[in-house]
Amino acid sequence: MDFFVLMLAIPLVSGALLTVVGERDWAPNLNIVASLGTFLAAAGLTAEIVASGPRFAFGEQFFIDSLNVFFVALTAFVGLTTSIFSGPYMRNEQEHGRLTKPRLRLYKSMYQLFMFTMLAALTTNNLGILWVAMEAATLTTVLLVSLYRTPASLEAAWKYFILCGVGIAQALFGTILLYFAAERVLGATGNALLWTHLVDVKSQLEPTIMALSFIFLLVGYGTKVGLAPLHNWLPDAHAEGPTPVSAVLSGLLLNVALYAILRCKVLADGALPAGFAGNLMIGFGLFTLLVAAFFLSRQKDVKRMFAYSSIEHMGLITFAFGMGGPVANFAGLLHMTMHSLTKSAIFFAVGHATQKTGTQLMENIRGLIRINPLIGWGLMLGTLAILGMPPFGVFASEFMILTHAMKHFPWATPILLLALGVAFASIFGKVQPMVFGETTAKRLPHAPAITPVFLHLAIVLMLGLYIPPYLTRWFHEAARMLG
Amino acid sequence: MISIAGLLGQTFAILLALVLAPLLSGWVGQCRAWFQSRTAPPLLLPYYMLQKLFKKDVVLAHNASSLFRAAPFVIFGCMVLACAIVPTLSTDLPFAPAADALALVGVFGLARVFISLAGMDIGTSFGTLGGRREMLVGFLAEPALLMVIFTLAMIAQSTSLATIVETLAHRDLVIYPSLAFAGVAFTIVSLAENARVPVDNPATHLELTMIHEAMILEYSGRHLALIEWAASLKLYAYSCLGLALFFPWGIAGGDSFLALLAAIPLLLLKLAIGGAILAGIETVNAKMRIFRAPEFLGIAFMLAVLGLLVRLLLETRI
Amino acid sequence: MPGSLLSIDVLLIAAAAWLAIGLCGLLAPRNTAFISRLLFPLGAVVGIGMGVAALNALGGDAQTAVLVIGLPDLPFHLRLDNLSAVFALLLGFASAGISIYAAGYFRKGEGAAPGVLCLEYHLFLASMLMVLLADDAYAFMVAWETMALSSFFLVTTDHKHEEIRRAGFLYLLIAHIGAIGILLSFGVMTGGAGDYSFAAMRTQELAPFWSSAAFLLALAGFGAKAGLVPLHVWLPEAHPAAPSPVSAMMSGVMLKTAIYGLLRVSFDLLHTTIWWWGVVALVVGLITALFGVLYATVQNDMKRLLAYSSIENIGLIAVGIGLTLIFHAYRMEGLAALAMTAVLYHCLAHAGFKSLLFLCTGSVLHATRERSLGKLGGLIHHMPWVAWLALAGVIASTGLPPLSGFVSEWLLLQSFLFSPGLPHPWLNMVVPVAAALVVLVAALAGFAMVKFYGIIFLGQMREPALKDAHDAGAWEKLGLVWLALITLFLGVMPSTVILRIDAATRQLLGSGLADKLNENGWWMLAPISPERASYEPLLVLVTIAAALLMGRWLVRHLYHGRVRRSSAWDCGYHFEGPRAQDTAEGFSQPIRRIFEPMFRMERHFPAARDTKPFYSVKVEDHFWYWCYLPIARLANWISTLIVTLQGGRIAVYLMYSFITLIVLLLVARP
Amino acid sequence: MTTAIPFSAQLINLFAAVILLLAFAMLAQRRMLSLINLFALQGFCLFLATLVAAVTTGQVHLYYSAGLTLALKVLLLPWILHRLVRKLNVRGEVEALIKIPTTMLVGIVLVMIAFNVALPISELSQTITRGTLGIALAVVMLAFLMMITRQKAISQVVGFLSMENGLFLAATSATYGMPMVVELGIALDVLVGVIILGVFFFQIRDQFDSLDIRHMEKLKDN
Repeated sequence: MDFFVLMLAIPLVSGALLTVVGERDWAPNLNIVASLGTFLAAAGLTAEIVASGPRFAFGEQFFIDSLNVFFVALTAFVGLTTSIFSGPYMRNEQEHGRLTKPRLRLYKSMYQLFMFTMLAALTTNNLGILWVAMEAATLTTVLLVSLYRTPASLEAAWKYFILCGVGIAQALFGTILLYFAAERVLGATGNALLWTHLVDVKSQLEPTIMALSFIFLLVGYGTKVGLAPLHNWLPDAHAEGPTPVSAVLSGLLLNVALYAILRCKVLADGALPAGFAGNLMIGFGLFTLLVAAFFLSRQKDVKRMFAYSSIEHMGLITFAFGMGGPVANFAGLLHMTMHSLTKSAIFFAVGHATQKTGTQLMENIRGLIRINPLIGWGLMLGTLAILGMPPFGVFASEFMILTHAMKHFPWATPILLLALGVAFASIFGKVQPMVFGETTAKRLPHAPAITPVFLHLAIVLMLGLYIPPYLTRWFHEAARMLG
Repeated sequence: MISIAGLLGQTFAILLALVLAPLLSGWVGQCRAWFQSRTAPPLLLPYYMLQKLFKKDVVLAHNASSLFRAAPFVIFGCMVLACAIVPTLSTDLPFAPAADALALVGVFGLARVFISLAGMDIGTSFGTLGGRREMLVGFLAEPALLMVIFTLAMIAQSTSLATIVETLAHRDLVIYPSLAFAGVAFTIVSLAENARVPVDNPATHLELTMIHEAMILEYSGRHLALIEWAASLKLYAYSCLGLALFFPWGIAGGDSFLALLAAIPLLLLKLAIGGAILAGIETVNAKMRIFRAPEFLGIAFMLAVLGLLVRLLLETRI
Repeated sequence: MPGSLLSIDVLLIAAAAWLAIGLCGLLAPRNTAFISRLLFPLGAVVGIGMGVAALNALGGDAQTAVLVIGLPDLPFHLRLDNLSAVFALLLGFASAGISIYAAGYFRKGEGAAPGVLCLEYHLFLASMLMVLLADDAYAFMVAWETMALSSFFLVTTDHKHEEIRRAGFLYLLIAHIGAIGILLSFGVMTGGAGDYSFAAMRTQELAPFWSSAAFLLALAGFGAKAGLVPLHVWLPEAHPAAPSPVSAMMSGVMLKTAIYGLLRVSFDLLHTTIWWWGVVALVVGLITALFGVLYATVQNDMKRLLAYSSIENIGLIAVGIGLTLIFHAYRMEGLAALAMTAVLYHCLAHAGFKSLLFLCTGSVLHATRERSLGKLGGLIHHMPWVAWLALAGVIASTGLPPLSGFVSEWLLLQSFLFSPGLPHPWLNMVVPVAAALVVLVAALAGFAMVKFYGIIFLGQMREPALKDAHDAGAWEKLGLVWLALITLFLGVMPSTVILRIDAATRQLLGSGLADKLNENGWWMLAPISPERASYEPLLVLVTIAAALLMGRWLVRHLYHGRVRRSSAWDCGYHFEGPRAQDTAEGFSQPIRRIFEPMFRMERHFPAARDTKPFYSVKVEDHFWYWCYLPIARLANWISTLIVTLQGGRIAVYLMYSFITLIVLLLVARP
Repeated sequence: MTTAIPFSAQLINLFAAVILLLAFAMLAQRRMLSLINLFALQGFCLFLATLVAAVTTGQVHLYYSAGLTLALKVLLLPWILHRLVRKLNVRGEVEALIKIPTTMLVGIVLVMIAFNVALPISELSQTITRGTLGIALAVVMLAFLMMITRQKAISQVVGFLSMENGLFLAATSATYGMPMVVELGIALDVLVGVIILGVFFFQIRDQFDSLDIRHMEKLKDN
C-alpha cells in the first residue's frame, strides 16, 4: 500500500478506533503503535521522496516535495516520541486523580486526530484544505488543552479557541483573496487554489490583491505561530494543557502554522516586489523575539516560561525566513528542526519534573538532579541547548542566522543579540536552581520515559556537530524552493 | 669573558662589603650620638655585637617553624648578592650581568618578603604587626626606588648598574634636573628601607612605632646576628647604590688594579660623609606616626615619577 | 616528516583521548578508585604527551586539518601554528600537574559523582585544546562555549549551596555575553564576505573603523572571559566556588585561552594595528591590575584572594598586550617583540604558579575544611610539603627573583623602559606613568601574597581543630611538585624557554628576540644587549644559595649549632593566644585605609560592653553598584512594561490582533 | 464599466448591503435572543445572495453552497444557539464593554477603512458583484469589533459566526465560490466548532457559574 495513504490513514483510523476502545488497558499501547506506524509510513514516504522526487496524491489535492516531506518526517517523529512519553505520564496523572478514564480516551483519540490534521495540513496541495486542516487542528487541540477541566484550563482553552479561531478566519479571508487573484489567471476551476498551479503563475498574480492576501494570511497563520502581538493564547494554552500537548503544540503546531506562511510567502514573493513579504516577516520576527525575551524574566510557571521561549524562537525563525535566500532559509529550516526536537525534549523533562514535585511553580521545584539525575540532566542540557549553547544544534542554526543577519541586516544584529542575551539570563537563572540544590521531589508510581528526552537531545547534539550530507542536500533543496 | 682580575675584584668587593657594613652602622650610630650630645658608643660596637650574638645559644619559640630558621640565611644571602651587584669600587664586576637594577630591587623585595614572613611565623601580636607594616612600607618604597632607577636608566639607556654608573661617571658636565627629583626620592626610600627615622627607629622597642624590630623580636643568637648583619649590609648597599648613582666619580672603570686601589679611600670618604648626613637627618627629624609613612613614601613615589616625566619633557633632546 | 604523525594529529588524538577518558568516567560513575587512580593519571599522561607534541611543533610551519564535522558549508578547520603551540604547551604541562593532583583530590561523597566530574573535567580540557586549534569562527565558538559549559558544570559541582549556584550562573551569563562579543567581532572581521574561516579573515582588508570595531568587540569578548574590569565580577565568585583543581585549571589555563584569542584577533586576523588600540588595552589592563591587586589584599577568603590576584595578573598581561600593540603600530618591532615575549612568558608563568597556589588551597581545604583566612594559621607545622611548595608559588606570584613571575615582570618593565622614542608626545608621557603603576601593582601583590601565606601557613593556629590537619597525599604532592618545578624552571631558564616560544612572537610580529638571545649564553637573559639589560637568574639563585649555605656552614663551624626552645618572647607580654595575632582583616587594614575610596565597605564594630566583641569588615565591589545593578534594574523595568501586554482580558487580546491587522492594511503597501 | 449594472448584480449588492446593515444591528443589539435572530437573518440574506449568484452564473456548486448556508447558518446554528441560551439561561441583557454609540462610531470608521482597502481590488474584479468584497471585509471587521466589545461568551461566538458570514459572502459573492471541497471543509469545521463550543459552554458554566468572560482573566503575567 501507498506510504502516503498509510501515513494519513493510520492516525485517522486509530483516532476513530480510540474513541471507541480508548478506555481499555492496552489503549496507550495502541496509541504508541499507531504513532509508530505513522512514523514508519512517514519514513517510507521520506525515503521515497528523497529517492524519486516530488509526487502527487489523490489527484492533485496532495503534493509531497522535499520541503514538506522534511516537516512530515519531523512531525511523525516527534509524534512518536511524545506518544511514548505520554504513556507513563498520563498513567501518573490518572493515579494522581487529575484525569479520569473517559478523559484519557478523549486524549488518545484527539491526539491521533491532531496528528492526522497536522500531516494533512503539511501534505495538502490545496491552500483551502490547508486552511481546513489548520482549523481542525485548532479544534482538536482545544479539547486537549481543556482536558483537565479546571477553571484555568478552560480559560486557556477558551482564549485559545477564540483567538485562534479569529486568527484563522483572517487566514481564510487571505485564502479567499488569493483565490480571487488566482482565478483571474487560472480561471474559476478547482485548480485555482492548488499550490503547484499557483506557483507556476505566481508572477502573473495581481500585486495589490496578493499584498492584501498575504497580510491576512500572515496575521491569520501568524496568530497560530505565536507572533507578537498575536501570541496571547500561546502561553496560556501551553501552561494549562497536559504536558504532552504542550510538547506537540510547541514542537509541531507552531511549525505547521509557519509552514503555511512559508507556502504563501513563496507565492507573495513571486507576485510582489522583492522584500515586501520578507520585510513584514522580519518586522514581526524581531518584535516577537524582543517581546518574548522580556516576558521570560517575569515567569513563575515553568511551562509558561518555555512557552514564551517557543514564541521567542518562532520570532527568530520568522526573522530568518523573512531574510530569505538559501542560507537564511536553510538556517530557518534547521532552527525549526532543532527547536521542535529540543523544546519537546524540554517539555518531556519538565513534565516529569512537575509530576514529581506536584507543582508547575518554578520556585517550588528544586534539586531535580538529586532525585532523578537523568531528568535533571535532561532539563539542564535541554535548556542549555535551547538557549543556543554549543555544541548543540540550536547554536548551529543561530550562528547561521546571526551571521547572515550581520551580513545583510546589520541593524538587526543588536536586537537579536539583546533578545538572546536577555532570554539566556532569564531562563537559565530560573532553571539552574530547579536542577541543582536540595530537592523537594518525590517518587512516582510509574517510572518516567527518559528515552525520548535523550533521543531528542542526542539528535540535536549530533546535528550541532555534524549534519549528514544527505540531510544537507535535502535542506538545501527545501531552502531553494523557498526562494 | 670573565677575567681573573674581575673575579678578584668581585670577591674583594664582597669581602669589603661584609667587613665595612657593620662599620658603617657603627659610624652612623656614633655620629648620631655626637649630634645628640650623647656619649658615643664605640665605632666597633656592631662587631662586638655580632661576635656576642654568634656565640650565644639560639632560643626558639615553641611555635617556630623551619621557615623561621631558614629566613635569616636567605636574607643574608640576598644582601650579599645585592652588595655584589652594586658597583662600589669598580664597574667591572663579573656578577653585574647577573642582575640589573630591576633585579636588584627584586632581590631586596625577596629579602623583605622573607623577613615579613618570619615576623609572622611565631604568631605573636608584634610579629604580624611588624610584617604588615614592613609590607606597607615596601609596597610604596619599592615602586619609588624603581622609578628612580627608571629615570637613571633612561639617561643611560640601560638598566645595568655598571653601564649606568659608567655613563654617569664619564660624561661631560650636563645638568640633569631629573636627577634632583630622583635624588630626593632615593633618599626618602633609603630612609624607609633601612628602618631609619622618620619612618622607623632602629633603636626602639616601642610597639606603637616599631617596624623592623617588631619582626625580629623573636630572633636570638646567630639568627639575630645574621639579621643584624644583613641589615647593615642593606644600609651599605643602599649607601653605595646612592653614591654610585648620584656621585659616581672615582669608581674604577676597567680592571686596572691601581684604579681599584685608588677607589677605596674615595669610597670610605664618601661613605663617611653619607653616614654623617644620615645621622644628621635622623637627628633633626622626629619619628612619624605610622600612617604618615605612606604619605611620606607616596611623596617619594610622586617625586620619582615627576623626575621621570621631567626627564622626558626637558632632557630627551639633549 | 613525511609518513609520520604530524603534531596537529597528535594534538587531535590528545583531544579525542581526553574525550574518551571523560566518557569512560560514565562507565562507572561512582567507582572512585577507577576514576581517580586510572582515568585522571591517564589524562595527565595525555597532557604531557600533548605538551611535548606542542613543543615539537614550535618553530615549524603551520599545520592545518579539516574535520568532517561542523556546518555543511563550514566544516571544522583546524590549524596548529606557533601561537597555538605555545598555548597548547601551556595547557599540556599545566593540566598534567593539575590532573595528577586531581587524582588524589576528588573523593567519595563530595558533590557530584566522580564519573560525571571526570567527564566534565576532560571535556573541559579537550574543548580548551580545540579552542587553540580552531581555525574558523564556528569551530572556535563551539569549542569556546563547550569550554564555558563544561567549566560551568565543574564550578557548580557542589551545587547544594546557594552562593555556588549564583556564582555559576553569573559565570555562565558573563561568558555567554562575552561569546556574543566574540561572535560579533568575527562577524565584523569577515567584512561582509560571509566566509567565517580564519583564513578568509586574514585576507580581508577592513576599513579602520571596522578594524577598530572588531578589536574592541574582541577585547570586550575575550576580556569577559579573562576577567578584565568591568567584566571581572564572575571571577571572584566562580573561582572560590569550584573545586580546587578546577579553580586551578580555570585560573591557570582557561584565562589564558582568552588571552590567546585576543592575541589571535589583534595580531593575526587583523593585520592592521592602530596605536590607540594599545592605549585602550593598556589603560584597561592597568585599571584591572590595580583593581585586582587592591581587592586581593583585602580578601578574607583564600580562594577569593587568589581569584583577585588572577585578575591582577590578567591586567598585567593586558598591559603587555597594549604595549605590544603600541609598538607594533609604530613599527618598533624589536620592542614589540620584547613586550610580546613578556606577555607570553607571563601567561606561562601564571599558569604555573597560580595553578600551584590554587592546588595548595585545595589541600588546605581538604585538611581543614576551612576557606576563611580568619580560621586558619600555623599550617606549616602540619603540612610542611604544601607550605613549602606554596612558598614557591607565593614568591613567583609576587614577582621576585629567582622564580618565574619575576622574569615576565622584568621583561615587561624592560619594554616600558625603552619606550621613549614613540613618535607621539602624549604617549611618551603616559607610558612611564603606566610603568609606575605596574610597579606599584607588583609591590602590592607582595602585600597580598605575604598576607595569603603568612595568615594560612604561619603563626599560631587560630582554631583548635587545625591540629588535625594532615599533609597532602602522594598524588597531590606529585602534582604540586610538578607545578613547582615548572615555576622554578621558568624562573631560572628564561633564555631556553624564550628561544622556544620566540617562534610565536616572530609569527605574530615578524621579529623576535632569538637572535639577540643566541648571541649570549643560555644562562643569560639579555633581550637587547648585555650592556643595556641582563638577568641571569641561575647565577642569582646560586649566589643566594651559596651565601646561605656558606653562611650556615661557617656559623656552625666557627661557633656552634645549639638551639633551645622556649615560649615566645613578645616583648614580655603573655597573652599569647592565637587571638593576639593579626586577623586577615587586620593585616589588610592599612590598604583599606589608604585606598578607602576604592572599596565599598561594610564594617561591624564591637560595642563598648560586648561580651564577645568582634570586628568584621565586608568589602564589596563598586562595579556591582555602578554597572550591573543599573542594567538589571533597566531590564526589569522594561519587562514590567512589556508584561502588561499579557493582561488576561481576551477582549484586549482581540484588540491587539485587530489593531495589528488594521495597521498593516493601512500601512503596508507593496 | 460603461454598461449599467445588471439586475442580478444589483440584487446581490442589495443583499450585501442588508448583511452590512444587519452587522451594524448586531453590534447595537443588547439582547441575546435578538442577537441570534439577527444572525439567522444575516445568514438568510447570505443564502439569498448566494442563490442569486448561482442563478446568474449557473455554477452548480454555488447551489450547494446556498443550500449549505441555509441549512447551517439559518437553521441549524441559530437553533443550537437558541437551545444553549435557554439551557444555560443567559437571556439577560448583553452589556457591552464599550458604550454602544461609541461602538457604532468606530464601526463606521471601520467600514470606511474596509471600503478603502477593498477599492483597488474591486476595480480589478471582473465579476458582476465587485462591490461586495468591500462589504464582506466590512462585515468581518464589524464582527471582529463585536467580539472585542462583548463580554458574554455566547455573544462572542455569535460574533465569530458573523465573521464567518462575512467570509462566506466574500467567497461566494465576490469570487463566485471557492472549490467545493474547500467549502465543505469550512462548513464542517464551523459545525464541529459550534458543537465543541456548546459542550464548552456547559463546562464553563460549571466552573465559573456564569458565561461572563470577565471571570476568565486569571491567566496573566502582570
